Amino acid sequence: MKLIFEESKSGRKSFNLPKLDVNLKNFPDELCRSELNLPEISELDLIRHFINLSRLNFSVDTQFYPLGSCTMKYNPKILEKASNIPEFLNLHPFLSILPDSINRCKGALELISDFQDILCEITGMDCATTSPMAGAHGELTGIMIISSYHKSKNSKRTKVIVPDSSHGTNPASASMVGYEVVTIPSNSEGEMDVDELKKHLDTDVAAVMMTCPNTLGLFEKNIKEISDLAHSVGALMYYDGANLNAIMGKVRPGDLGFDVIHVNVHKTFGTPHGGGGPGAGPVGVKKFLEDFLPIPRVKREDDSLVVVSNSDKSIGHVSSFFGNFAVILKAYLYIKLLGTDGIKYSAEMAVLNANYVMNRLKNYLKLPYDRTCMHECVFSLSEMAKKGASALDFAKFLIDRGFHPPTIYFPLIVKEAFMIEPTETESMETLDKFVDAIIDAVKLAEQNPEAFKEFPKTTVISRPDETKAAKDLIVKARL
Amino acid sequence: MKLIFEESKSGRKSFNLPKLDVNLKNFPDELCRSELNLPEISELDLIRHFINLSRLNFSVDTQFYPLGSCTMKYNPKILEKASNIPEFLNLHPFLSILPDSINRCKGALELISDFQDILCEITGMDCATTSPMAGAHGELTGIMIISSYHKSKNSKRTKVIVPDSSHGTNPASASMVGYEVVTIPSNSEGEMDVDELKKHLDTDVAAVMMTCPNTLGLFEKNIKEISDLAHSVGALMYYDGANLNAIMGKVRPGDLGFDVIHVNVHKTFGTPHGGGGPGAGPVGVKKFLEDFLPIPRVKREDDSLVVVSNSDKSIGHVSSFFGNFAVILKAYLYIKLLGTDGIKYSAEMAVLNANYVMNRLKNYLKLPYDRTCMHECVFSLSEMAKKGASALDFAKFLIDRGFHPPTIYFPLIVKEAFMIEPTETESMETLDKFVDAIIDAVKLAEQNPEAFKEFPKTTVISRPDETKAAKDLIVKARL
Amino acid sequence: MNFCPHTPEDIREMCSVCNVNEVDDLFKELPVEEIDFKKLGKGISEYEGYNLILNLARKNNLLSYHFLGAGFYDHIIPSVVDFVASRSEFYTAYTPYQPECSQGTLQSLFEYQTAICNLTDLEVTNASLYDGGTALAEAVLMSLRITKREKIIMDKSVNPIYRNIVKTYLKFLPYELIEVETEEIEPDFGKIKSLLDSNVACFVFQNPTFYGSVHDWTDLINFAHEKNILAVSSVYPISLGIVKTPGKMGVDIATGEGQSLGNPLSFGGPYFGFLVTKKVYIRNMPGRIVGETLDRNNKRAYVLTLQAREQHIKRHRATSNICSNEGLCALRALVYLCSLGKSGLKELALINFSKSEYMKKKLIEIGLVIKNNATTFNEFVVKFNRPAKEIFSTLLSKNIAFGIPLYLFGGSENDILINVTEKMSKYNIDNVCSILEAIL
Amino acid sequence: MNFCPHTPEDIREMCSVCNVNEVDDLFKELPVEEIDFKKLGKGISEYEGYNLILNLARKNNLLSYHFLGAGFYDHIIPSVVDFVASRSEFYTAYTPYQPECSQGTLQSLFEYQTAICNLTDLEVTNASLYDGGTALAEAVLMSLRITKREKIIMDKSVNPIYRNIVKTYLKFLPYELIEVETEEIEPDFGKIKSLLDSNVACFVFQNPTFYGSVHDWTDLINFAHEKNILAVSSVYPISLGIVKTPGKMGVDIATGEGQSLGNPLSFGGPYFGFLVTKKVYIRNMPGRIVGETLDRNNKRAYVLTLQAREQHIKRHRATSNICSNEGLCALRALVYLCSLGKSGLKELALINFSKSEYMKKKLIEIGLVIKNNATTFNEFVVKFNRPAKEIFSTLLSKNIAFGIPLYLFGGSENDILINVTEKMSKYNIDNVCSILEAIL
Repeated sequence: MKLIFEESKSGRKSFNLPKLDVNLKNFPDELCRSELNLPEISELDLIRHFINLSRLNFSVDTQFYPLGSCTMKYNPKILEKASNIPEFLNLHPFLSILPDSINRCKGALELISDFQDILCEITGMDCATTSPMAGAHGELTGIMIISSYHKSKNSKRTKVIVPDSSHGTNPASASMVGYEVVTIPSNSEGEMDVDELKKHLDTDVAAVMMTCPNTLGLFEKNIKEISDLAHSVGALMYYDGANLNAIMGKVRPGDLGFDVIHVNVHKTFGTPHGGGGPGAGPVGVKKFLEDFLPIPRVKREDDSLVVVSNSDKSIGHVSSFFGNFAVILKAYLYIKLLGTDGIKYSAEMAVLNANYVMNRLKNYLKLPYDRTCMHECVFSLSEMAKKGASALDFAKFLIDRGFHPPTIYFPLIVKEAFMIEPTETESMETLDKFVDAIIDAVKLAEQNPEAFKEFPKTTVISRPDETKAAKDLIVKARL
Repeated sequence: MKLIFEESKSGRKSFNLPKLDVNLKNFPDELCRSELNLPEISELDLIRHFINLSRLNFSVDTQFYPLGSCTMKYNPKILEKASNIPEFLNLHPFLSILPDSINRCKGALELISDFQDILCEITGMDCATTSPMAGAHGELTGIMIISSYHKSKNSKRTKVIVPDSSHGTNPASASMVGYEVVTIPSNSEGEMDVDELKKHLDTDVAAVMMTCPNTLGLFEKNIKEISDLAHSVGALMYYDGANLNAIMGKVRPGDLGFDVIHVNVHKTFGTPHGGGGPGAGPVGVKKFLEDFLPIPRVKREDDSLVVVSNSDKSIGHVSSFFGNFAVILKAYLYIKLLGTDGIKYSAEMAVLNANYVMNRLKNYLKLPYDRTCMHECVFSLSEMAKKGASALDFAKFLIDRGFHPPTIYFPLIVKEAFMIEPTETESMETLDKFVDAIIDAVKLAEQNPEAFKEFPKTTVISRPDETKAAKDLIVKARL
Repeated sequence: MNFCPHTPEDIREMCSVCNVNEVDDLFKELPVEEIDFKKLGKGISEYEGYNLILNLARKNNLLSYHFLGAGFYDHIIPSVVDFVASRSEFYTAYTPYQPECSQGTLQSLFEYQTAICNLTDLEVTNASLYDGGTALAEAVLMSLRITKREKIIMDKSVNPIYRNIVKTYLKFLPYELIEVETEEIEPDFGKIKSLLDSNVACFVFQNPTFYGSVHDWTDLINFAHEKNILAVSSVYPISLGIVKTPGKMGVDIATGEGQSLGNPLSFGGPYFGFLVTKKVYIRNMPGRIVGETLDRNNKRAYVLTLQAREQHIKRHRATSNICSNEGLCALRALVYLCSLGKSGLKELALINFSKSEYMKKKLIEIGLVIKNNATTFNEFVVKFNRPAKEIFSTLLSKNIAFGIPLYLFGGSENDILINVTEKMSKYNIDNVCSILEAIL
Repeated sequence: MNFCPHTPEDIREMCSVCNVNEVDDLFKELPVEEIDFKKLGKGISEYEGYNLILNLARKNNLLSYHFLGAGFYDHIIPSVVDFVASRSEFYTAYTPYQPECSQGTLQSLFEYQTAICNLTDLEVTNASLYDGGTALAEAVLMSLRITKREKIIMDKSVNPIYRNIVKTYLKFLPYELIEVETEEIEPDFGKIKSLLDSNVACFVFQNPTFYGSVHDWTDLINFAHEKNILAVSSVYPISLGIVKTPGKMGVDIATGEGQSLGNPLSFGGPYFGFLVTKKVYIRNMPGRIVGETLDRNNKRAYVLTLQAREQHIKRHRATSNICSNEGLCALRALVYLCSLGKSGLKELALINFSKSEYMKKKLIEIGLVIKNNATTFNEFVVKFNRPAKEIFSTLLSKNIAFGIPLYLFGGSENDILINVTEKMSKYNIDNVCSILEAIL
């Protein structure tokens, strides 16, 4: 498709502004910008451009999207409707701190406060903040809280421990707070190697960051022991909530010994991913860390809501207000719709779906850790790759069958990783069709692996040259 | 795609109802229905089904849709937003007639009243009703008004005159009001043959129904003479508003001598067609016909609005309330957005676009009436058909080029009619691409007409067997 | 503003292709008349336009809650309904004349037809009519075509507005319409039966009646069939979640107002009507019909079928003049019915019934009389000992619209028609009853 | 309710494939702990859920109108923006890792990148960051990476909330941040200049300033560049319809809050941040970048590029930890900018400027003082002769939020920051000024 800049024609226009009801003033010449190149296009052609662009995407609403580690579940339509209520949409965030204005936004503050409480209940934490605007931002916030806590104890710690199966955001976040990152290898069970951990655990360690279940989709059976070990040297336990969907309502990170947690609400709580965002990454902490939470913060005091805008111990602002409010609103409603039973049941069905896919496929693909998985399962396609059909090839094959491919080449510790997360909202029939397609791919890999190079054949483009992209670095239209 | 009934699985469910807060009562067995077969499906699978179904359609928002006689113009998105305001969406229509309730719906009544006034201003009429729910329903209403008028004069008239180029709805509507239909042939200019008309005009004639410009896209140059002739025998002039888009703001049917008019707001005034409806077909009349308008009717008396629910002379109810209110709302806003200048300019651009397409194509296709057209142009593909490429074949060819085909085989008086209505919202670039595609088709028809039988190749189905459909009469799923 | 994309250069170039100097040259055949627009002013921006509508919307003084029904019902609309209907590809398409690029519309209408047939236990239906009233009128006209008889018997417990529409459609035609008085508010079965002679094309009834009563009309229908008289009915589709169907009663042509199936009240429209009948009558049906067939590759496909009945082909001999219908509203109904599904519609009907029964009980407790002699579904008539208008006005001043006083339709001045849907909470029922108790 | 489709039979069959008796067997590795939910109750239906949110929404007591800005602006949002962003294919997709089935997202982000580069007259940008404050913090971190220096100079006329965010990001790292006091409310150019030594990585400013003043920073930037100091700025994108761009001033890294480009205020989010820089610094940028390339058939295609900078590959050595961004908000911005287009954004900026100038004039007429010494865009500081808090509270009681009293950010207790956008009518400006006149 043409770029919208290429469809532009001088003098065309889509939007009309209201008539100016005061005199037009000229802006001083010396402060004026020069020509501005934006598309000039009619409303019809604008709509056609974007509607037709949208049709080039796969999406949860149109396709099965089992992208591992991303929890691409169905997002109920009522959440979209609820997030479009004008009384929230048009609410200026400064009302939260302006004099006498708290009753102008009390519905919003009550929602945030309730959400924080419920999030604590689900995760086993004591206090929470909605400020972080994504999972990685929650990690950053959490590690800052941990750092501030240690500083408040005059404890100079320099290291953060992560397992080698961790999301890349974990070491990156720790690094942004100035920590040295220590990586612990996984054992043959796919879990953190406790003996190895013990070697590195000392009073230099500020925190151990864990995902549980981990990115192999496996529950860390030693998690309580790990928590105890960390606590014994004064380190705190950080829970990366990316995989909370697998255990919500079944066990609480707080009860497993975690001190700080973030939750990816766009994964766990029914808020769609928007092609990359927005998400939200609220953070929960145990009581002893409350004072370090970012500002501003909504807090219930006695029976009324207050906004804490100043706090000596707080890490300060990580976002301007209360994070991605409309995203939090959706997550809040989603949790309310599900209730305690629905939360637990969703985790159960997510795990059932992943195990079903794993069991149906394990005679066809290599399963590096052959045990009950949680919400996702990770295969290794290294043998297929040797035959000439890589994980990437499998992915492209699946596109032509109408499925978004699983995550490939992550986690890094599995060769030719092929990571399937079906989520709880998919039916058995959908899973069966997907499994059948993979089995077809396996057969094709055995019979005619060269055929894979042609896939996908049904899409608007096929196998773009990524090396060329990185070399040419054309990152805006050449007009 | 599967039918949604075929995706059903016993025990699945999409929507949840609120908890019952009173005791559940059993409905008497003897009045109970037996098993009800409706799909059982999750919300995700429901959404996927319908979103993917939608993607099998061509539509104005995704394609050029030059379907002649249908005025498939762009419908601004603000109209959709405005038609979703809860204070209108949730308004019960009975409030218009309940005691003391008029202030509960006065915004709605004011909108209807204003719309009626503006419609009169644009069409040159004196009074209007929004009750009719589509163009043909407006015709029916209009002819009923005419019949009631004649009866009130004790004039027994039995005939309605239509030209042979008329829409099928004209004779059908006249027939539903009990009239005999007399058809007048078109002359070599593509207009109503006045001499022929004179032969049939007598005091048995209740009305002459005209579309102007007519369905050949041609302005009836003798329209004032025709009006005078009709009026001279006491017949009334009925204006089929299907083609109002061509002349709005330029000339008013009321000034041309028409006594009754309906307007297809879903064609003329920016309300989308919804895959077949809903539209709206408000009717305007000259003052002397006011008392015959249907009830209920909104009327401004002095400075306040009243709802007329009883009227001796009225034809009675043609719909339950004020017609398709939300459609009228969109048409009203559309007219307000355009204003007088925009209304006129839209007609001008609609006519320019049609003439542009006509002129670019007339060296390639036969133009049975070679004169300036109005909003649409009609070609005859009879010569192409002789070569083996019919109007239907051309239509299917265009589908593969990403265009919705023009109207084919209408009007009936043109052989292999190919009727193109571009509308004013399309750009020159779009028209050029469309014209180029037709020129390609012409070339292909000359070189290899058999190739057409393969078109369309890019759609989910191709050349369905319509005879089989009419023979088998499978009109619901066989489950 | 306007929505025309042309730049001045475009217009010049296009005029030149058209061999004219300026656009106005294309309008030379029109009589020149300068229109003096007084009411419609200059165009406005979309922001101003939206605010114009918003300000009108806010002039409607809102109710706290209401008991209004009488054919037009306030049911919950699942969010998926709005979502599907807001897909551009559905709502900016035309009538599906070209099947290859309209399978979305065609298949969904085929599914809609299936759902309506299943709901009513009848065999064939079309892709929608305008509304419940005109659907009933079309059914009556259809019965006249089928039987070639001249008389219609219509029970007066049919919605009075629908009866008016039928009367409007018939009054220009040479047929006789006889309306049969009710006994109090219930149908007079004996009287109707006595009128069913061999000149009668059909008899017309509604179930549940306008007054909310549910009857089994099977016996009367059987009697009518013996005389080759057709049974034509109007039905409230939500009631069919639990109530015996027209098909099972033997109805020949069932019709109904589709609004309650996922369409908002919206001050009267757009709604849609459905008309569903026996297969033998399919060629007499008005409206578009979608049929299943095979394409050139033997793939299942959907097309508009039996178009030869329609006005664009048959002209004045068509089965109806209908052209545009209410397809998008029918799509909403389909999504609604799929969203609720088999068990959901039954559950919904039972909730309506249970809440309505609860309200009846509460009204009786405070000394009021329910006039229906029969089972009711979610609507009934309550009788006061003074003019209903007073009661209505008093409650309206508290922002409650307490049903439809029946004097508006020639009924007793003390009677009110009360509707209770799943949206009405026990709390509000209790509340209105205690207000009533205080003012009685 | 829940959104899981399985029937009991499905579950039995799937358990059998998994070789377990029941679903709980899959959770055997988890410590068994019954969770005692006290706050979160049973699930509710969507109707109840929507009403829950609606009731919360209605607890917000609405304003008649307001003059609130300070970085977060109330602009008109064209209807096409909501429409495009509500397309399922856009908003239920993930980050476009698989280019073949994500060209919709990828091409639109590429177009977004182009629009942002054109808007700022800079060369490269990413597919969005979280918001304006974190974008500024990321820019500062980027400047530290590029220069390998340790000191940051930040003007205090930068939005105080953004300054707080920068401070949060820096306080755990071994860098020195120096904030430079303003002279009254204008930047102290001399002071800033005096601090620019060879240890400085960047100096940070905002244009228009937090107080609304527009300056040409070119001279100072040229001075800084002589010392290889980077210029980092924050900019209000709507102002760029008319105001000299960061690129033209020589800024090295420009950032901004994208909210005003088609995103509703929504009580603080979701918004998005943009960061745009010179091509030479592209490898130091945080965030996703979309690049153009060719596919195997030499067809133009879009892909995520330079992923080696990112956390999922580079882990602790990544340019940032960012993973999810605010892609849908960036799409909204793109549609917004295309809808207004070249002339529209300029016109919009001039309307804002003209209305703001009108308000200044009216305030001066009633005897108030505008504190800005410089040209302002659509925001300025007005000084009262008594505490702003009183003025604010009086007007608030009339449902008008009259700007942001600056004592909240350590400013003078008599000053208020006033913002005027295209939404503010002359009528309302006149109205608030006459109220003010009466109470002064």
